[in-house]
Amino acid sequence: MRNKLTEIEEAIAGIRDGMSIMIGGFGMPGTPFTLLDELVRQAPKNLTIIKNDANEIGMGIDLLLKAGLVEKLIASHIGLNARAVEQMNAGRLKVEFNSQGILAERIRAAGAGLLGIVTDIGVGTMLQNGKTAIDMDGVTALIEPALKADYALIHAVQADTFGNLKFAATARNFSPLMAMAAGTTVVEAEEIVALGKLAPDEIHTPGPFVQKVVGLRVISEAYDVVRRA
Amino acid sequence: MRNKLTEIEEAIAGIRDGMSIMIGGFGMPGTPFTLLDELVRQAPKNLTIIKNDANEIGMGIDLLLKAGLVEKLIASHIGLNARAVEQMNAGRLKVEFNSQGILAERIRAAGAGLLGIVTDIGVGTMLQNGKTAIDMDGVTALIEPALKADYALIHAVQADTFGNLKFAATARNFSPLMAMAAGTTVVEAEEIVALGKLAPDEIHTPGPFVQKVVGLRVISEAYDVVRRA
Amino acid sequence: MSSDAREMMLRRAALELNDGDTVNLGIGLPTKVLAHVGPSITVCVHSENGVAGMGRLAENSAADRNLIDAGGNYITTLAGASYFDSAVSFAIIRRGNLDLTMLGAFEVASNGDLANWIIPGKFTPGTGGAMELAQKARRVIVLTTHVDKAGKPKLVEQCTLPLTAQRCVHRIITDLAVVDVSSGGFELVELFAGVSVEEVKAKTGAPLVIPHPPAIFN
Amino acid sequence: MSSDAREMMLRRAALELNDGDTVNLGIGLPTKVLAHVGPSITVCVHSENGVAGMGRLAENSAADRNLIDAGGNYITTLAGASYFDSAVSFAIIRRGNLDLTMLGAFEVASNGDLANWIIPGKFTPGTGGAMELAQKARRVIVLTTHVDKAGKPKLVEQCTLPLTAQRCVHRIITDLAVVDVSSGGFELVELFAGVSVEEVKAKTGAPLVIPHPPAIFN
Repeated sequence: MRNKLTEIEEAIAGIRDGMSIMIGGFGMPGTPFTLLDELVRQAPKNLTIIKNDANEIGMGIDLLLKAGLVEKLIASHIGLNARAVEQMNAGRLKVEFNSQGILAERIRAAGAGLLGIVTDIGVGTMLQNGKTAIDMDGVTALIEPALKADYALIHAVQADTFGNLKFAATARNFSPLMAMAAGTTVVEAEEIVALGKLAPDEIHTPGPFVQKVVGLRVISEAYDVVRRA
Repeated sequence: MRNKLTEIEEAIAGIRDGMSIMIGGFGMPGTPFTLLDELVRQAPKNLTIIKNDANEIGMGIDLLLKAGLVEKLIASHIGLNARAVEQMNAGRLKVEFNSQGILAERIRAAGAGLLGIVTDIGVGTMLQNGKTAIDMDGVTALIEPALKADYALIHAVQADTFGNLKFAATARNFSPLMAMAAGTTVVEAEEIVALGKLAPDEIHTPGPFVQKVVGLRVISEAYDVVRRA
Repeated sequence: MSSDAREMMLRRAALELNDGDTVNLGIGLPTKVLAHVGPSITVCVHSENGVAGMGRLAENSAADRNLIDAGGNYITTLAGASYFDSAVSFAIIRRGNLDLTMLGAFEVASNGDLANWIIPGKFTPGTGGAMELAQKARRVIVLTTHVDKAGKPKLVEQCTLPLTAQRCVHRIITDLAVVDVSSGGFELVELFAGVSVEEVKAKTGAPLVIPHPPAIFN
Repeated sequence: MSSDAREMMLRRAALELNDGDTVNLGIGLPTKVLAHVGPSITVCVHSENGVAGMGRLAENSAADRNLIDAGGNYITTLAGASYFDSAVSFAIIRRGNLDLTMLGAFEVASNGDLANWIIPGKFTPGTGGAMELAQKARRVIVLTTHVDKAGKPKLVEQCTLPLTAQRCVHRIITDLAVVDVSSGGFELVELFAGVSVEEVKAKTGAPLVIPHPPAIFN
């Protein structure tokens, strides 16, 4: 089994200006804060970011927005990040809204080597605009194309050296889907374990989907429980 | 959480003549032999069976074929069951072949409340016949409709009373997909455990997909390793 | 809305939950319904970020950094809970396995159309999972004030805002009344104690059918 | 095919596996290649019924009733193995994450078309996963006898049988030679020791390009 352990600088170094990047996480859990810090440091520009939400000010992908690295955001909800809303309203950030589960399925479809899905979600709403509608047994349905990316940045609680992954609780969210859908999937893991330490029945993402594994030396404060007023 | 434990007679009693039934398993592992025995005993007719393969003579769904209960079989491969091939060639059994992974995705699509998937698998082959072809960014693609069923019969290694399920090794195969895709999902489990005994991170099929759980009193010889010459 | 009216809405909404139901309670008021459910009722609460079997909110001191609901609140789980990815989570929703969802609203039309995701040029948080919840849950109940902050009715003949989903709402629980969406339009089912039929009529932006004398909810 | 020729085919096929590759070895001859791979090579063997990281076949006495490959053989696993459902299994295939697959064939055409799933009216086992493996693995190698039991060439100008997938085959390893599918058609790459170019030409149902003197495989 290939050993995929990589230093963080090298794991991120392939990300070039204009690339598309999927970023795991729904709210805080599952957001790869350490990989994001390194991405901000290396600072490739005009990125297309695919993520469920825009995190909150000062956290997660807000750091990419603040650094002006993001040209387009494909998301389901950005209401908790005033900067994202402001950049969008000022025309400095393109935002494409997807219904959350359709975003998940479009990503999964790419990860499953499909070209798209057929769904009745969004029919009769603004989200139908620009989409191909077909008739499926008398029901109006939309063709939603698969959504892939050059890179996926993923946070896992455990990884082995081959890239078999486990996620913790609701930190799983979009991560297994994005790990399937990117050309290069980079994982930061809280714990790296030897081959054979993960029970094959309990692996959430099988190793063949993963290209690079980065061990986290410290779990920074960014990962802590957020204590709101 | 609803308690879904059900006696086997009652769990199967809702299956009527002409219904469609998904049956888990790929080869022997994951085949719900005990539920199938009860189905043969209750003997509803003109069934449409959806299963990866036709098992082998004397095993699994071959008992349904032998009893003459099956009108149509939707499968990916039946080469290991001479009776299935013979019934098909004699015109007594309709067989619809799907590519194995497309069969899985069509079932999953129904389970995910989608109307279909878009794929380039099968383009330029016999399996394209009768299917709607569309252009996806210059690639010819087929629309494969979601495949649902009235019932799914599933074998799990562990279930709790709410219907959270775990599968063992390659006995997982189509089971989690079928459990999502049927109107009524009936599970036979080798072990029934109390609520809270399954770690939430390690559940393969979440309880909301499952309607009825049957505890296996004995693991019959049908489940044993098959010793071939 | 007074805290009394809010309390009453939540108490009334809690009566909609049946023992054994699988439900999704939207961000905001719906999330707070759970605290008002009686001890004889256990529901499987689904949150679209990937959990079925949510319990009460977690105390800050006991919070698990990896365990939140879709609103970002740290939560606990009940015995029988499961975690899953976002595709499976929305499979549960779109497959029709939610007995009930409760959502907020900007506008509800008398044919059941719901608008709750965008006020163009003003507030654009994004759709989140609301479209799928509204379109696919077996039963959709809206919790909302009867009128907006400017006093404008939120129950209207036709939505003026972009839709979340068409013909999806079954029942509306407001700070004044319980109103059903029937084939004949809005139907007054219950009045909150101290509220008159005339007040509800005046604050509803579409005809209100009253087939039976409304029950009074205390 | 003699057992010597069969052995030679398997030994030659084993050289196609690179350390660290993720591969799927089809039912029949391909499955047997693994036993001929050198000790310095570790590959991640995927089986479409839901495992990555297969090891050797299991002894009957040590077989796990829940652990088989797609051909129904009881198997073992290596450290680093994972189990998954059929949708994920074929996601790995269709996503292009297999470095290599080896398959059997009824016919291979000089443009790379493959027919290996149905002989109409005679043998109809079904497609299984062959279409997806053939269409989506990064590299497709066919293992087959050069001619069928009646002596008819299996490497042909155009397939007469229904296709498994179009233009998918990269290399064919037979009991006589190694033949690549190039833009100019079949290209003779290697000869098995004791086989002449003339014999291969005579047994191939399409023109055979020989750009360089073929290497001899012992």
